[in-house]
Amino acid sequence: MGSNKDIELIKDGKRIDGRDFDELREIKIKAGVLKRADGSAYLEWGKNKVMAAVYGPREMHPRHAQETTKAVVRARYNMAAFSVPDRKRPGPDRRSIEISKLISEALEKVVFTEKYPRSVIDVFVEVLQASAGTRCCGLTAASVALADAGIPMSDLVASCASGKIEGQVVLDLGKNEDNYGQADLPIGYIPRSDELCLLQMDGNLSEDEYEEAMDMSIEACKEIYEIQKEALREKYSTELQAEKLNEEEM
Amino acid sequence: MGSNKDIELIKDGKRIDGRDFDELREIKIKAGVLKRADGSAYLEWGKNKVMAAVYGPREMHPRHAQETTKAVVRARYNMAAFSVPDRKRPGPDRRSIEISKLISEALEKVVFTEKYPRSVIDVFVEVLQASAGTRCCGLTAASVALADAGIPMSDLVASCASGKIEGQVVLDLGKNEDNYGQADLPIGYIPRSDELCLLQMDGNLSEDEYEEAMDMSIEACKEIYEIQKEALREKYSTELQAEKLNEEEM
Amino acid sequence: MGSNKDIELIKDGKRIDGRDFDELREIKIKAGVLKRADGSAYLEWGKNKVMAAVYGPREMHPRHAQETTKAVVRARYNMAAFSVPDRKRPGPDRRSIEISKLISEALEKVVFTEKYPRSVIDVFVEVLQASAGTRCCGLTAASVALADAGIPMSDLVASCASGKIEGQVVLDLGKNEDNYGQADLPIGYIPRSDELCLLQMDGNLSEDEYEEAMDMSIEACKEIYEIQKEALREKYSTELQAEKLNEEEM
Amino acid sequence: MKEILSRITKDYLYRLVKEGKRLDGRGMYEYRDINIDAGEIDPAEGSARVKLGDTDVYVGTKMDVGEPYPDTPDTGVLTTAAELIPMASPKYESGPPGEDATELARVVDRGVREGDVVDTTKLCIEEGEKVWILFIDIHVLDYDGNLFDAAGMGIMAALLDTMVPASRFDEADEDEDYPLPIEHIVVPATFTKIKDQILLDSQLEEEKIADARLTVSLNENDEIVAMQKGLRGVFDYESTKECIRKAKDICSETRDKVVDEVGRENI
Amino acid sequence: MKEILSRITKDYLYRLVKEGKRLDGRGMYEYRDINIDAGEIDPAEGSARVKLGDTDVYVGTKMDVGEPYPDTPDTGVLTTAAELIPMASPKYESGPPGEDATELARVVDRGVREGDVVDTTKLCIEEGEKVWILFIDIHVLDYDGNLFDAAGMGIMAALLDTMVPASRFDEADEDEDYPLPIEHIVVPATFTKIKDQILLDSQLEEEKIADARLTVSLNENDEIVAMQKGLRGVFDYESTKECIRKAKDICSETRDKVVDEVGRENI
Amino acid sequence: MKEILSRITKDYLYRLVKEGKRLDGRGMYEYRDINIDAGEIDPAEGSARVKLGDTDVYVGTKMDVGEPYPDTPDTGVLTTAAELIPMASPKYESGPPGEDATELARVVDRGVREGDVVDTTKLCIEEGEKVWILFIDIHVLDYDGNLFDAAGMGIMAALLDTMVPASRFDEADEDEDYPLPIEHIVVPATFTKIKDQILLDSQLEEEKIADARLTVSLNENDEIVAMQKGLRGVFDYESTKECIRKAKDICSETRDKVVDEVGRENI
Repeated sequence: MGSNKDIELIKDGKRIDGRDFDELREIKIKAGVLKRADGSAYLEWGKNKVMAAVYGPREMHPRHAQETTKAVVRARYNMAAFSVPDRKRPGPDRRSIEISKLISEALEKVVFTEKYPRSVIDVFVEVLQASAGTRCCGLTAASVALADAGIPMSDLVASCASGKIEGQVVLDLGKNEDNYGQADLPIGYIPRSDELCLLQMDGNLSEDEYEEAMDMSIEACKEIYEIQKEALREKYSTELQAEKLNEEEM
Repeated sequence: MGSNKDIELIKDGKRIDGRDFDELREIKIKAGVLKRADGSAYLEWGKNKVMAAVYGPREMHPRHAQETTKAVVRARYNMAAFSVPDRKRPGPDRRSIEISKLISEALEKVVFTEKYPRSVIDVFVEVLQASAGTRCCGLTAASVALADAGIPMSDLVASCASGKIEGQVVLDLGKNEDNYGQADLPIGYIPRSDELCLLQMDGNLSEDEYEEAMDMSIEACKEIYEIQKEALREKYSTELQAEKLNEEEM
Repeated sequence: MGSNKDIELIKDGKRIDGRDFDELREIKIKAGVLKRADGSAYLEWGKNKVMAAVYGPREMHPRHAQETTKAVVRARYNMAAFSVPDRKRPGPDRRSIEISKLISEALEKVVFTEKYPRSVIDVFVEVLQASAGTRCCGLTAASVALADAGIPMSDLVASCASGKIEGQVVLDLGKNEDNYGQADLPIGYIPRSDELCLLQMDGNLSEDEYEEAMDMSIEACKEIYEIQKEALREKYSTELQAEKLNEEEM
Repeated sequence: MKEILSRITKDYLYRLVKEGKRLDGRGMYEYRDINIDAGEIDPAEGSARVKLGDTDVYVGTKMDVGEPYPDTPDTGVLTTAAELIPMASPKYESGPPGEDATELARVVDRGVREGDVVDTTKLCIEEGEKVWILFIDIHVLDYDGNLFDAAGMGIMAALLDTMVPASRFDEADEDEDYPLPIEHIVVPATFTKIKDQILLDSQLEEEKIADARLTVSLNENDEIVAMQKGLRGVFDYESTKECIRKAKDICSETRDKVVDEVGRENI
Repeated sequence: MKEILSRITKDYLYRLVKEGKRLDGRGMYEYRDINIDAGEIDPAEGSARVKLGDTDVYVGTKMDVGEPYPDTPDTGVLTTAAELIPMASPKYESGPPGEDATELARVVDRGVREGDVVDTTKLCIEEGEKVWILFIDIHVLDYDGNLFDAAGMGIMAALLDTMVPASRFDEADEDEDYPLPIEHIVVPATFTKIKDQILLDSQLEEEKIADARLTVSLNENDEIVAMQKGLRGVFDYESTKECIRKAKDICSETRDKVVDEVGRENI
Repeated sequence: MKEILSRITKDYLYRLVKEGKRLDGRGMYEYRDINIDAGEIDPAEGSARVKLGDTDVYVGTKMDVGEPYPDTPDTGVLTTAAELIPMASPKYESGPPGEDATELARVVDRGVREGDVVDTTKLCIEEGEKVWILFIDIHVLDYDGNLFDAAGMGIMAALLDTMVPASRFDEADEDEDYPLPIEHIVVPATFTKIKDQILLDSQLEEEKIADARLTVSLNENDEIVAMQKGLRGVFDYESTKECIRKAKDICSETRDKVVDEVGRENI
């Protein structure tokens, strides 16, 4: 909610990019796109382009950060220097430190960490092109990458934001809506258990608006969940086909 | 001494704050003020407000800094960002690195470090409000905090500075005297053994002036020593009273 | 290669400092000049003044950088703050990180590293006065320092650069030639095996010019090799003399 | 580094919580003793010390004159930093702020920023050239749980206590310093979830066994201006609604405490 | 940290190389599949993604207006940085660029700088006062060998793709942004020496057993503009000549690929 | 990291000291050979190399034009840095200055600053706008004890050797550079206490068993301008007086040595 300039964000009951109030931007996810990583996922969400990769479970360094009874999920969210209009200086800033912490915390709940004591599961989120909502992109892609890495999980985490523009609660803020809107409410949602593993809000919401926004976000997360599962199915079917082809060739 | 501007520091045989040449600013010390720390002391000295805390003896990290035959006394002197007129940027600067080293060295002499090989005794000095003489405040408060932590010691260290303003040797420079004076001579003094465990000087002193200043400082340290002991006595008597009350209630 | 300003670098078939195209600046090397280091060499090359020192083989810290089958040669190239016209800020910059890496790699080839598993051989190069070609100075001095430290080596490394000014290939660029020339080609050369252990080029060279420059550099390295050996001989003869004197005194 | 409790202590604490009880006998939605002292630090433009039980936090503000951000040429700049100094807890280490300090600073900063607490447009001196820079520094001396609320109250009190040092920067005649322009009073309420029980203002031992944390910051109109879920556990949607409902009364009381202490009503 | 192969894999690789064969059946001087996509990143002034087999590198350019260096008051400033992020390889760690990333950035930077790829004199806006600053950022997502060539091609493509954002900085009217002035097309060819065999574009496994590396950057006139020997092994003089000769044909082909992809001929 | 001596060496050293003897036969208040070479470093504005026995220290000065501090608009800026590079001792490590280097720099800096060695008011070019910045860099190449005195003499010699580079900064015509305005000649004398014995200029082995260190800096009028007690031991008051008395003769001699070497009398 950067600024309060008077920018028209709603016209004729539609948003400036033509979306309905409860409409997501287009989301595409592809699992298993990197060779070196143990698991990976590439996501495009509106104009966002985000890569997530997973390494592990592997030995935790430094040792004093090991936990004796479980694995630690350690996410690192990073923006490429060229991902934003004003060049982002390389290295972590306070914003990315906080987001990395939140993504780590949101993912740990769905991973069966107790299977891998003293280990770390590293999750890397690289934002290649940023256009509002990158933490939701990162969390959504990261849970696909975890599954792609074969990490045992109770469920995927789906993530998305809703917010308020010109007094209207809307889903999945676009870039201008984020810059000139009145509230932003990103969540991370675990569909099977109906729980919130990420929840932030800033701006200005009444109690009623909060509920309207949350209802919208939770519905959207269920949609996103389907896209995540589809990405994983496609990856496996490709692999199966590849295996079949191999067998036929033999 | 910071600057040579012509500022009147002595008027009618008195200093600008009304003190005599050999008069200390008011000093108040309270021992045992923090819950988490093993020992602590809060000190007000003129307009200075300083907190000291002690943790340990505890295991020394990193290991290669351990000493096999004794504990290391490791002091960290730090100024809060808001403790000075121009905001102090967080983190150690060269001045605080040097003061931390000097306080560590000054305290180690009175601690029976040989009782705790491979350990560290951490001493933290936080300056909340600074007004000339903070290193003396820190060292004075720190030795009370060490005693409050129950660390075996041969004596307390009392610390204070003398200096020169308008050619006159005076005790315990105030802020303007520090900024516009001609010399500053802080010492750390161990009353029982009559030894100097901290000694710095900068400015300009003749041999005679050095002796005049030192005589003043050593006398003042003896006064401060009484205030330190009183603070510890008060702490213990409060504790004793509390214990008595407990017993009566039972 | 810094700038393209029109500065006359060749006049009447000679270079601005009076040298022929294939002429080195004067080089002086003295081995064994520091007390603390295990080996050392001081080199003056034209207006360059460079000190090299060697410590080791000694235990490698941090441990995870140890190699189980051999010693690591770890060079650190550093410029003193006052070694250049515009004060150099202390600490490694990208240029010195790269040069340190190249010197490490160039030296490792001639050291019998397999004799000292898990060890490190530290090589420190300090540039006290810089005047074009400091990496060649550093590498040349460092291999003398290694020999002075008694490290077993298959050969010394000799290093020098050639380049192009005003379309003419010349040896050992001086400061202005470096600033206003068209190409710079530093090499590290192992005389006995006739191999290149350092090779960099930047600027603009045709294939023919490359060969002309390399021929020049290799010849020059053979000259430098003799100066290196002479420096070591002188050190040893001085030591022998000293020993003899000692014996006579006894 | 998470602090560790013995098995026995943990079991005892879980049992207490299950019975709806707390270590110190408080109610589930009751604060420990709150002590706020504003204006104790002379060199600061504004300051407040907050004691929440044994948790002890200083907040100080400093102001400087500087350039505005290019995209907001007519508004002052606000920046919040937190230091979890090793004095405050055996688990804190020296060095640059870690992720805990960063989260603390950013969460309470958002309460102030998104809650429009300070009218930053009034901190413009010369559009595009000169604005006031407001530094808020949180200094934790004793950490006994719930830093978020202690820091949040402290910031609000310190801001109310802040005088813009216009005369020191030659932007006004002497004695023409004026109070920082405040638009809204925002305070946080931080809830902790232990198993299925939710409680306010957890003290250290309770924090150590907590599954999840939820901070809700409200302004004087009961509008939500910032929220943050923390820790590795989850909340269900219903519980978050319940926390918001509870927060209304809770924040109303702490808002009054803050305003009373500073004694500044004309905001 | 050098990555380690098992004894058996190593021996197998050495045997292959000795027989003049490669793991994936390529010829000694043959590239893996090269895929270059320019212009994929909107916020960048120019961008390119290069896939060299499974090696995956993004290069983006950003431009800003700033002051020139005092000794070159009439030329723009060019700066190259590389990040070997831990996503790309299990051996990379978070933190400031290490010596590998620094060497990579500096070698490809020299190709651009010493090869006069960009006409930096045209990046002067006001002599001694205002020039364009060009940032080139190399972001490696997947490291499967030969980063030097992937980054080198990526930079060349990204530079050809770059539009100077004159209108955004009020240095021109809207829609008057113009292509970055390019003088030369420079690409590197990186050779690896394993025992006595020299090969182009080594993939990761080959790199792991490599003795030495030689990068040769040529421009469209077959002039050498930058060279760098890497790793702890050596080259003999004759081999370096051979590499330069081979590089002429190789670079000619990759130059064409880069220019074709970007579709910009008027340089 | 303190360097460690074997028990036997220690005992031997203690015995020597007790008998009033030193390893190299010197008297208790006698320096090792002092060699000062000024002006050896061309790019520096001034420089000096000091060898104190085998201790080998370079000091160089550089000057730049910059802004004064707001509270001293009419005086130049002086800044001293020391690097204890790992070349000089097996115990030094690469990286930013540690507490030893910081103490060294600050103690000798205070000698210069508090002793009014440089007339910084003459380093003002334009009040409040432009002043000379003087950088003093201490570079230790070989550490064999007593860095304080080596660095202190080196700084004094380097300052006397310094020419203000006015022409390079277009603040004067060519050849109108002038000597740095020097007001006082200050040198330190550093005493070491081993058990009850006090000695001057301890070499490394003596430093290793030292209890305490006392540096006294005097000017040409025998005025004390800086003092510093170091290490974890103590001094009694009487000993400090004795050190000051001894320092008068000692500093007088080293002052002469410094001034003679630089050959500049017109200070």
